[in-house]
Amino acid sequence: MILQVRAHWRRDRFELAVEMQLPLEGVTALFGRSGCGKTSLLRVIAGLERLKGAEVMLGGQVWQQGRQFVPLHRRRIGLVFQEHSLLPHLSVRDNLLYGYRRTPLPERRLHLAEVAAMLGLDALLDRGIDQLSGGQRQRVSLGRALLTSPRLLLLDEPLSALDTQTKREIMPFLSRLAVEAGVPMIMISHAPDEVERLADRVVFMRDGRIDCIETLREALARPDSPLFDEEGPASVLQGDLAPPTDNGLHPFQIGSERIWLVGASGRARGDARLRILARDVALALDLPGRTSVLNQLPVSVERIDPGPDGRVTVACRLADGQVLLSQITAWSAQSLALRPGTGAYALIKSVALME
Amino acid sequence: MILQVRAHWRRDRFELAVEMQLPLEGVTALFGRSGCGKTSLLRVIAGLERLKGAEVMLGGQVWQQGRQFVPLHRRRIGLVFQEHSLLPHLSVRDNLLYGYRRTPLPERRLHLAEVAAMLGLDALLDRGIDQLSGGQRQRVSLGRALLTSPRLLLLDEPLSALDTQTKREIMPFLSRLAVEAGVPMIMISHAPDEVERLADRVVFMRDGRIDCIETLREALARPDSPLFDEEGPASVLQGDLAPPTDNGLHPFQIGSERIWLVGASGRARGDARLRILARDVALALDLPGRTSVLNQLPVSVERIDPGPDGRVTVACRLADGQVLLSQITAWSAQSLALRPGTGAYALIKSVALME
Amino acid sequence: MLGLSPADWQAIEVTFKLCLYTTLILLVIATPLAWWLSAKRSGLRVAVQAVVALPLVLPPTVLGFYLLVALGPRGVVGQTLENIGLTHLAFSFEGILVASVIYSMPFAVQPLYEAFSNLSRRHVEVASALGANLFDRFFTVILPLTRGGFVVAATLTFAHTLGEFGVILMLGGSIPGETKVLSVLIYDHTEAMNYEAAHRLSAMLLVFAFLTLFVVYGINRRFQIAKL
Amino acid sequence: MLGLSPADWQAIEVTFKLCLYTTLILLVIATPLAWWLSAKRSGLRVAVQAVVALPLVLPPTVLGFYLLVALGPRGVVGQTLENIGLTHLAFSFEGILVASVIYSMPFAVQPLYEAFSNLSRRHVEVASALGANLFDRFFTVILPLTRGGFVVAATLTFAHTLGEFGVILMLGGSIPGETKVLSVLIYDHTEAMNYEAAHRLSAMLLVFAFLTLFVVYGINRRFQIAKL
Amino acid sequence: ERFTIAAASDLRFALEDVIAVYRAQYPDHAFEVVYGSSGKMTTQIMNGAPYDLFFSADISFPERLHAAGFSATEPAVYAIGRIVIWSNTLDASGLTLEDLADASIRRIAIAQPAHAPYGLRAQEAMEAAGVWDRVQGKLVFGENIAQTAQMVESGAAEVGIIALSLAMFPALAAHGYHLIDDGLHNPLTQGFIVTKRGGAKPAAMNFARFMETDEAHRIMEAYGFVMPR
Ligand SMILES: Nc1ncnc2c1ncn2[C@@H]1O[C@H](COP(=O)(O)OP(=O)(O)OP(=O)(O)O)[C@@H](O)[C@H]1O
Ligand SMILES: Nc1ncnc2c1ncn2[C@@H]1O[C@H](COP(=O)(O)OP(=O)(O)OP(=O)(O)O)[C@@H](O)[C@H]1O
Ligand SMILES: [Mg+2]
Ligand SMILES: [Mg+2]
Repeated sequence: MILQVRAHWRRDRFELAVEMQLPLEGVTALFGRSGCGKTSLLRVIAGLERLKGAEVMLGGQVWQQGRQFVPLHRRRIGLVFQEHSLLPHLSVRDNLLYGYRRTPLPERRLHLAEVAAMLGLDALLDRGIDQLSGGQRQRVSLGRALLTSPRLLLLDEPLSALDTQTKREIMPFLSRLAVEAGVPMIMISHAPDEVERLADRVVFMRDGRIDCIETLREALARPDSPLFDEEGPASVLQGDLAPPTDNGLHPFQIGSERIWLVGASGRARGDARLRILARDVALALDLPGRTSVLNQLPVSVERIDPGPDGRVTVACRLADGQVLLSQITAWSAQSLALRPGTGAYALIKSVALME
Repeated sequence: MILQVRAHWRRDRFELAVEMQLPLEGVTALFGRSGCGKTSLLRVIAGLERLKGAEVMLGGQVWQQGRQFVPLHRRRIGLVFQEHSLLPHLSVRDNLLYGYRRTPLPERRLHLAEVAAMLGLDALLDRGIDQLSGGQRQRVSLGRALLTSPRLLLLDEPLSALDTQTKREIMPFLSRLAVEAGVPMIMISHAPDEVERLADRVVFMRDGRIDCIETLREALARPDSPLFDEEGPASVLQGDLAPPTDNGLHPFQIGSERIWLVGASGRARGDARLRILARDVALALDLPGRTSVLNQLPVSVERIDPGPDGRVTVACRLADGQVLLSQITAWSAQSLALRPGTGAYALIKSVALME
Repeated sequence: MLGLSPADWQAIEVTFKLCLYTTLILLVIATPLAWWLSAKRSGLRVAVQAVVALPLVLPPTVLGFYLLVALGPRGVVGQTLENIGLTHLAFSFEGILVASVIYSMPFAVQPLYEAFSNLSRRHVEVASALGANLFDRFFTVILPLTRGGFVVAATLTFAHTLGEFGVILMLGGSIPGETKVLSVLIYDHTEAMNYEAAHRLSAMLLVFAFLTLFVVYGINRRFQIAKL
Repeated sequence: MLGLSPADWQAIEVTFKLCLYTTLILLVIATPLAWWLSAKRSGLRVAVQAVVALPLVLPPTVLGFYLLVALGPRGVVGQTLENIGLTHLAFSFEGILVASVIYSMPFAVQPLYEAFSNLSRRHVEVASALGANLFDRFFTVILPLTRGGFVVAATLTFAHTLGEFGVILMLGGSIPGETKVLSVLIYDHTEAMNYEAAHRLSAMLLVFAFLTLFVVYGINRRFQIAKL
Repeated sequence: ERFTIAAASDLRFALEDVIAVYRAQYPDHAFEVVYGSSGKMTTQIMNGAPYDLFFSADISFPERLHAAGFSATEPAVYAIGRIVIWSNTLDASGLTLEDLADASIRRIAIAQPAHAPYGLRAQEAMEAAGVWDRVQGKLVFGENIAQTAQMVESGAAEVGIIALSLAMFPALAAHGYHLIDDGLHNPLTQGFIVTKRGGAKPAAMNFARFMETDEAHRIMEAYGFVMPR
């Protein structure tokens, strides 16, 4: 499904100017600095701002064009606002059910019991919303949007007030919803870990404009991607996941090479993606001796890009053609005399399987 | 300065029961799951809830005890609420200056210009607060609290709506405020990176009770610490930072051993702390050959704790007695035949200097 | 019963009908009007808002006089009505109803205007996002969130209509069973120095009003909306 | 000037003084009262809230009569005043001022009660945290945030006092320069079928009220508070 | 057929007695009485009020209605009123108009001379007695003669000049009054008409005729009205 948006909006000194065609399968992250216009864009898509000359189309359906305008309540969008927006005169239960009750019976895919359980709200259903903690309120907002069984979810920092553990319980649910129920999501998030774990696609915004739209893979592969502000560059490898062997580790087959994984238990075998932070990849010219570093892949250096703080990012090509990024100090690169074409071993310590 | 709190508060089904003596130097993080009572505790400390029988004392000064009660406006606390709380009838500037104007002249340490610049609010000063983005509003809240030059800062998730880059601009400022101006802070945060970067001490809460109070060092050294939910265990090493040598790297001296650091430019030399994730530390029995891994410290294995997903955490003792944690697969530990007393080399790839 | 004469009961019935209808009609009229007033800032809207309050500044009998002239058989409104085959409004229940509505309008419009002005746009947006159409939003979100304003509007209107007699006396002519309301009756009793009857009716009116208001305010408070 | 006689000007002066003082006094009295009423839910508070509205339900002349009895030399209040060496309040400006205050009380208390009820506790807490004491908080946070309620209270009170004449007529005795207000004057003119004078004064009153309200409402809207 | 009588407030007590007699004689005549100020009722009749007979406190109002074509009969005098000094705190029977200027009397209530006939006559009487200027600061004005009486009754005004018909009403008659010499003021000629509407109703006309009977006159006189010759 394609979302087409064209909008031009002057808000005093701020100007939103967007023209995009966004494939919407799965989760699309909207990423950008504070004040760059993410919330504004979401409001335009939702139809909360009826801008003159704006166009919004989802799939074949026109939401706004010229004098045509489908009001929000008929767009079937699940919307989570950035700031607390529960209806103060309703209990938690009635907040959750407000949209549910207005969803035609055959369209209801999610129900109160499962959503409440998933969000840990079971015990709170009969409370007033002034008796909730900040994080509890955020979960109710999310649950309320989910219970409308929307055609599209627009989430404005829906997990910002939640602790890591709670987030980790909710994120797989959202993933599954996107994949299995086919509900596309556009999610604003400042947390790179959320983006990396959930998103299939990233829309980078800057100063009211779309910088670029990339698949997560592309975004992660780009050494200067804004996503790396936190963790530095990373690469994503495609391969085949097999069940664990005797050593308790999963072999992850990339062409003829193999990477050993931990912590992938319970995952189905088959096609999978690995995310490897460049800073977790060291390079060696000799195979090291007895060491805990299990993964030692032969690579050939392809390009060396300077990075911040006296570091360089080395793009290495694996035997099967995929690219693996390694971040080392400029000094190491120099003392190892690395240059395009140099053969080396990539030493990978920890490896995370992407959800 | 010691903060003493004793309080017992039934809020319907939730019960806060706290009795603690908290040394307040620097930054104290309040850490716990959503709904565990962090905000409630902060409200008690601030005096927003006048509970019967509660006691709050800061340093030698009684804030609440028996019938004695110092109202909030005379406690000189800088308070940042979890949810947006700007005064809607005032401009950004007047919000920022509301507390400043009520601070006696000689007590004013921070001024509008520097705070606005630090928080990136310069261009927004004349706006109404309904013309701000979510993150901008949060920054105004923080700035407003800072401008009262408080004796104590109580921050309820003050950075949750901010992007990484903005956070990274603000956090050093807060650190410096805590250290240089001696303003203690209690900060609620769900982001382990914020806690690790800012906190000197962590108060762990669970279900309305204080689980334990630890220095960050202790918290990070504990392999089962809730802080590690995200990144796994880490160790913090104390040492001496020297200016960069020819290779552009800073030597960080730990006893007779040396760790090379990147990205510490601009830091004063002297005492410093290093934070090293256990998963970034590999172990080898032989010194590896030509490799980009610069830091290869001789250690002796002290203890091996089982971890999740077929991993183990190996506590290693450095020559000067400090403990370094390494996380490797159980299989590696087994094939290297590691046991207490084994001599090995700790291979540390990337190293972050703590702010 | 209660020592009341049939005339008293008749007046009570007229009064009650008048108050009830006035309140209901005013809520129906004032709600869209106040909404419109609060929707945007414009000179016209401010002017209308000011005009709504004007009937209040005239002495009631004088207002009654102008209404009599306008609604009576020789007035613009009255004549128009007669021309289309209806009867003019002077000296009829319908007439004092129209007068009460006009006279109490500011008590309904102002509190509602204020309530609508304070209504958070966010909550209305939320309801839209959750699939509620305009009608649905009004009854399930706007109305509950501005209920306090409606209570103020309704109680002030009701109480004010209960006590008003200047306009009614002039326009209605105190015709028993038609335009003779309790306040006119009490006034008559005091004029006739029939103090005992006046006291009794006044006391009854006060007790009734007190109980009504006590219940309404009590209920309104019981369902106080969470403030955050 | 404007074709007004000295008697007209005298009445205008008294009226203006009465409206101004009534409004000011009521704001001063109603503010703490409404605050107290809105602070907690309790039977007593609901009862007081209902009692405040009661003067409204009596016909004004009847209320005037009761006030005349109470405030006059033989009434409880009047006698007490005389005993402590003051004069009773019947037929004096002070008397009609007291009456106006009592009579218009619900128009001040109800909107303020509503405004205070809707006030977000958070904003008051914020002001405390920023070092503002109670007094300071009231003037720099509570008052600005409930301004709309004050505007409604003040305009309704002012307009209602402007138009009220039943109570004033009875209690005041329409003494020129003392208790003869514009509304009584206009009433006298219409009763004497002196329509031309009544029309002129009414028109003037309406224009004046319109302009005042237009300005007040306009200013109030200009400084509309951000709603989030 | 029902009819409605509009009557001036000062008639209140006397007319009730007249009506009681009338009802006894014509038990099948259904009618109501509405009391109010003469000015107000005149305006109302001009604007379609359903009044069939109008008993005014002053003949000028019926005359005005007649001139404007709202009446079915010529304005007729049905009584002439008298005014008295009345008080319920002092013994008014011993008071004269001159005494009103005395400093011991703080408040004097009269009806508003601008529109109430009794008020105007009170003013004329005081002017004739030469005390008008001296009582200026003490005067308080009632909307009508009944309200004036109430002002005195409440004790807020020591004395009032009210209609004799009121002072003779049993509730007030317990206190004495001083009858003011009718030479000091113009006569309080009270007139009535049958309105256009009432002209078509035989019962209304019948009541008008009844007011001229001796029986009615006797009752009126008992209330202190002087009957026209
Ligand atoms: N007014 C109230 N009445 C009753 N219970 C309340 C009230 N406010 C909060 N609670 C409950 O008290 C508990 C603690 O709330 P608190 O706001 O302190 O949590 P928190 O630790 O700040 O959580 P979060 O991280 O989600 O903000 C929660 O379980 C909440 O449901
Ligand atoms: N009502 C308004 N009038 C004028 N400018 C506004 C208004 N609301 C927001 N802005 C400005 O528009 C810009 C974009 O705001 P928006 O809320 O879309 O940002 P955002 O990307 O969601 O930021 P954040 O991550 O901080 O929430 C900001 O610079 C903000 O200052
Ligand atoms: Mg935003
Ligand atoms: Mg909280």
